[in-house]
Amino acid sequence: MGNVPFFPVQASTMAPQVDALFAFLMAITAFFSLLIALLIVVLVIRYHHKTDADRQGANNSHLVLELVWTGIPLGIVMVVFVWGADVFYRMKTVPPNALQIYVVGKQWMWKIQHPEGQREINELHVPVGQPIELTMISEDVVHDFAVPAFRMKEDVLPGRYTHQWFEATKVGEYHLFCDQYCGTLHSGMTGRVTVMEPKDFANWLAHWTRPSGVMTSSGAELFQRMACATCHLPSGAGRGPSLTGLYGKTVTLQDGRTITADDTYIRESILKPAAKIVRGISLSCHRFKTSWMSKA
Amino acid sequence: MRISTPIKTYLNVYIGLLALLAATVGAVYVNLGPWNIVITMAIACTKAFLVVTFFMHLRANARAVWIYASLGVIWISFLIGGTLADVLTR
Amino acid sequence: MSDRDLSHQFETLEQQALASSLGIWVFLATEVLFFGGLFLLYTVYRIKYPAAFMESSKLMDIKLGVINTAILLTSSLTMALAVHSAEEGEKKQATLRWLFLTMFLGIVFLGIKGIEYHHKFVEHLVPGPDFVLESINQQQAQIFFGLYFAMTGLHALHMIIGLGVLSVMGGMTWMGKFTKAYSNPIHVAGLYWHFVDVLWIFLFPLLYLIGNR
Amino acid sequence: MTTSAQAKNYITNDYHVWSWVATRDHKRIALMYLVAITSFFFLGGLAALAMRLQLLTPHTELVQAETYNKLFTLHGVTMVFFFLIPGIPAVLGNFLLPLMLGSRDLAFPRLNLASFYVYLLGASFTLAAAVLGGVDTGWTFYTPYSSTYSNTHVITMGIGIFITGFSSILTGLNFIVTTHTMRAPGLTWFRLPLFVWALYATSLIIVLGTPVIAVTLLLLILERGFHMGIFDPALGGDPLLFQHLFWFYSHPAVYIMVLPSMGVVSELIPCFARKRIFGYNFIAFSSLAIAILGFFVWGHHMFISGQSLYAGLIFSFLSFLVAIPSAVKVFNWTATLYKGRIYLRTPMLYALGFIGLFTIGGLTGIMLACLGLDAHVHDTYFIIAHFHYIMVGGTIMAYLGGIHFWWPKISGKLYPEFWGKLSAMIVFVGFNLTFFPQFILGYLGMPRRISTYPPEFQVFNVMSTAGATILGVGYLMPFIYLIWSLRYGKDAGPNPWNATGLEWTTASPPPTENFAEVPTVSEEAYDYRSRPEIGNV
Repeated sequence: MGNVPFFPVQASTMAPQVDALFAFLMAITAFFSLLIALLIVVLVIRYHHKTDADRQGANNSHLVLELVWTGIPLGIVMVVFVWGADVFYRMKTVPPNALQIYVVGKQWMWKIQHPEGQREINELHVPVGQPIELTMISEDVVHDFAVPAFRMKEDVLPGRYTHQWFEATKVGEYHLFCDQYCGTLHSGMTGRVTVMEPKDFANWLAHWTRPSGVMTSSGAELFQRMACATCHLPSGAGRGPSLTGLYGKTVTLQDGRTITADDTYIRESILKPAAKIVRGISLSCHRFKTSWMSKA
Repeated sequence: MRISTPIKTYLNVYIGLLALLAATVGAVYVNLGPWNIVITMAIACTKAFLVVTFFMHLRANARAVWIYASLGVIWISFLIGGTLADVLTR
Repeated sequence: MSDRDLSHQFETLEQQALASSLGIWVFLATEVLFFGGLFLLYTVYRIKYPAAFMESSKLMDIKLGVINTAILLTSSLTMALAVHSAEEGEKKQATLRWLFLTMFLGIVFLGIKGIEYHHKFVEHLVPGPDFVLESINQQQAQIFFGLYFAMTGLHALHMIIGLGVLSVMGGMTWMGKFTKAYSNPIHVAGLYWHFVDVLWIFLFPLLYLIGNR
Repeated sequence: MTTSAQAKNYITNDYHVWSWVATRDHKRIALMYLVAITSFFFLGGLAALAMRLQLLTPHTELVQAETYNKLFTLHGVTMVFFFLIPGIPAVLGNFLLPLMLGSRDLAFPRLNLASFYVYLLGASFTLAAAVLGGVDTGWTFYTPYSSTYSNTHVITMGIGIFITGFSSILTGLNFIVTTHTMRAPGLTWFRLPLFVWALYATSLIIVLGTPVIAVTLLLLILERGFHMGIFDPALGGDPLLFQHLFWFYSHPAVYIMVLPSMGVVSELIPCFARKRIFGYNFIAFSSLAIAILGFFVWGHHMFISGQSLYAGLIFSFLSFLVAIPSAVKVFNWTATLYKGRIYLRTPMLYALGFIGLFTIGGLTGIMLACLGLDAHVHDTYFIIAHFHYIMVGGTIMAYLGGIHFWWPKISGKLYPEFWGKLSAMIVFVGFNLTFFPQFILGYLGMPRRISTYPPEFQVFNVMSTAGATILGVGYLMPFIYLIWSLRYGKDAGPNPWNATGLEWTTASPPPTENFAEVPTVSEEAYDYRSRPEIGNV
């Protein structure tokens, strides 16, 4: 029974932070559970009806005592709240130098694509010591990309991108689970995250047999092939708005609202061009009725 | 709770309700920008107030009745408020 | 105090009257929250898709909407008068007259609602595979119409239940159950009917009046 | 006349079938609920046992993945909607509320009967869905899986739960009105037994929360039927709105399950410590505080669901607040033991077990309210362990404690004390063996709702399955000896525990009208010390 784990491996920068929080909460839980258990045992023994303990002068209420045992837990949970929120905030704040990797969840597999075009299924190879941002979307139902060794998880939603990031600290292979129930073979929607030394990772990338094209250049190729470029001229003089440098900017819509051109907005505009039309553009792009992107 | 209201009060309230209906429909044909929805909902609340006060006699009831009558509305605001806290800040 | 009006579990008629008032108001609070879920969805999608909601709202038949609102407000008046008549111990014919008028107005309301539903059906505005709307973003408009049918459909269901309740009240009035001392059932039925009216008071502007015409 | 009218009780009053089917007596309705709810408890328990057997090894082929998914859905739906939520209120609450208030019945006896038949109607839809082939969405029915992708009987089961919701609403409404209007003369709010306070707070949640789940399931059914798009992102909808609506009810529903059990414990402890409960007002108001605060915290089920960070912060903060009134109760119960005269009878063993397990359940709940930690353990066995500590360790312990405590009142018979104590201890041991290893599994990262798992998780799963077997035995024992006691048990007499409370002033089993004349109350609740005539257990 030597290899039965009691505690998960710490393999990311977040893992020790989550575990520290856990240790603190475990201490509190153990302390109060044992305190209550001990009190019950001691009081039951001492005041068992067969003993002749002194039972005079028992109070029915005690305001100070009530305030104390309202106040102390309140103080403790406020500490826990602030600490937990701080850790969570760090989990949600992606470092600027993070490497982008794209995840598509579908019943019942994980499809992963690296920026240089390498694709994997139910496998994720990453270099150690490098922050990685996962941009995730689902093709069907809600999934959840969870790697316990990294102490991270986030639901993968259909119709909207969600993100999470990690920085692996330990070379090795780790479980990847789908943590949100997603149908018949939910149990089988598992995979493996392989953390490698940077040079091994570079090798792995280079030895990729048939890269399907760097993501940006295949995007550019599609932009030409699907004739997007005929309307969306870089100068803005075309029938469609210029898309140059659009990502991350704020655009004004027809109804006067402003919106940030993020992943979700751009994806929506490709799939459903009429959903949010930029001010000054009269017609909508009828190019794509079907969601070709999800097939890509 | 029993309360004796003169018939005349019922009729006056009814006329008031019809007048408010006319006002709210009329407002649709005037473009006031974002104020349209404010006016429309203000009129709806006034109409509801009239019905609840004069037709349903809420004010004549015991305190417990009052509390429960308001709980429904307050709880809806929790539901909508809590959800909007997420939806509006994504 | 007459014993036939007092259920065995109560001590006094006042206690019984308080119980029935509190009971119906608690029930109305649950009704408010039942519709609350729909109001939440409406609010969120109205914020998300303002243009589609305003444009879809313009496809509502405002004339029929106004007529129906007026009918329902009138039915509230007649209901109030029916309860008034029963509570004052007036002749049962007077109470019955107001009750029938209320029910008649309720049925007219449902008839007009039916006509509107029929129009929407003919115009392919019922959500589902047949939903067709070229001029507005189709999916967003479909959500509006989905909510329209869910809200007005549930409201109509409440009206139908209300008509059933009022028929029972008619029967009880006819049998002379209500006296100056005891009129709880019709009082409760009246509160329910007014509540259905109040619901419509909110549904009407939210569905018919949000787009400038 | 062979028997005098006085000797007739609510059971012997009339033996015709119709006198049960059409009864308006709250005590008979409670008994009918007891039978129905016990059936659902064993059905849900069998599903759980099948799941635990499947999980005995990493790749057992006892059932297929599809069947496993249907099993945990069946387990969740029956246990939550048909056992835990109606459990204590509809059985013990129905039986005891009028007795504790000194009234002849609930305010609306016919509604009470209606609520039972509505429950049966909903139950038959749910069972039909299970028999026709089952549902594989989990009891949470998340969209778009439930609305678009699942090809099981979601609509039928949705209708079943929708209908059952109205049964709860009718019960809650009845309890609220009864508590407001039917208290005996002198029985002021602060003389009420704390079980009544707990039932009142529970009813408040039922009345304000249940309609929201009803409309949510209705919309799910419409969405599945017509594809309106309200919850389906492929049609422009937002699946998170379903989760918001679902948890707006289903989180407070946890308090529907646990508040009444806190009420039961607040009755048991003073009786078997022969002492007025410590901090009556704080326990009473903490019930209301839990009922109200419980509505502000639903978003903690959605920390990693794609909910905004801002909403996560708000919901986390509010979730911590709801922990406080629960902690206050635990401290007050413990303090009640101080200087008591303690009798370790079966109900007391259950009550003390409840405090211990509820404390662990509550404290692990704090871990889940904590954003940074929840991001790791959410949707793992950690959650499973946590809520089973609350619902099984908490609610079922208190339910069994309550059933044992009031069984002499309900049946007029005493159960065998030795077997009672033994079963209480077996349940406690079996429970901890089943669910404690699941905390470890959860922190290791084992996801919930899976039928196969990596081999290194096996040891803890075997422990859990072994525990479940012991737990099953522990639950079967009371079932057997309580039925046995109906025939062979000793007569209980009106007040076998020498307890305070109006329910003990009338015969056991009580007559149909409960009290020969309306009692008048002039004492505080649990006034064991200042009334020496009460005597000992």
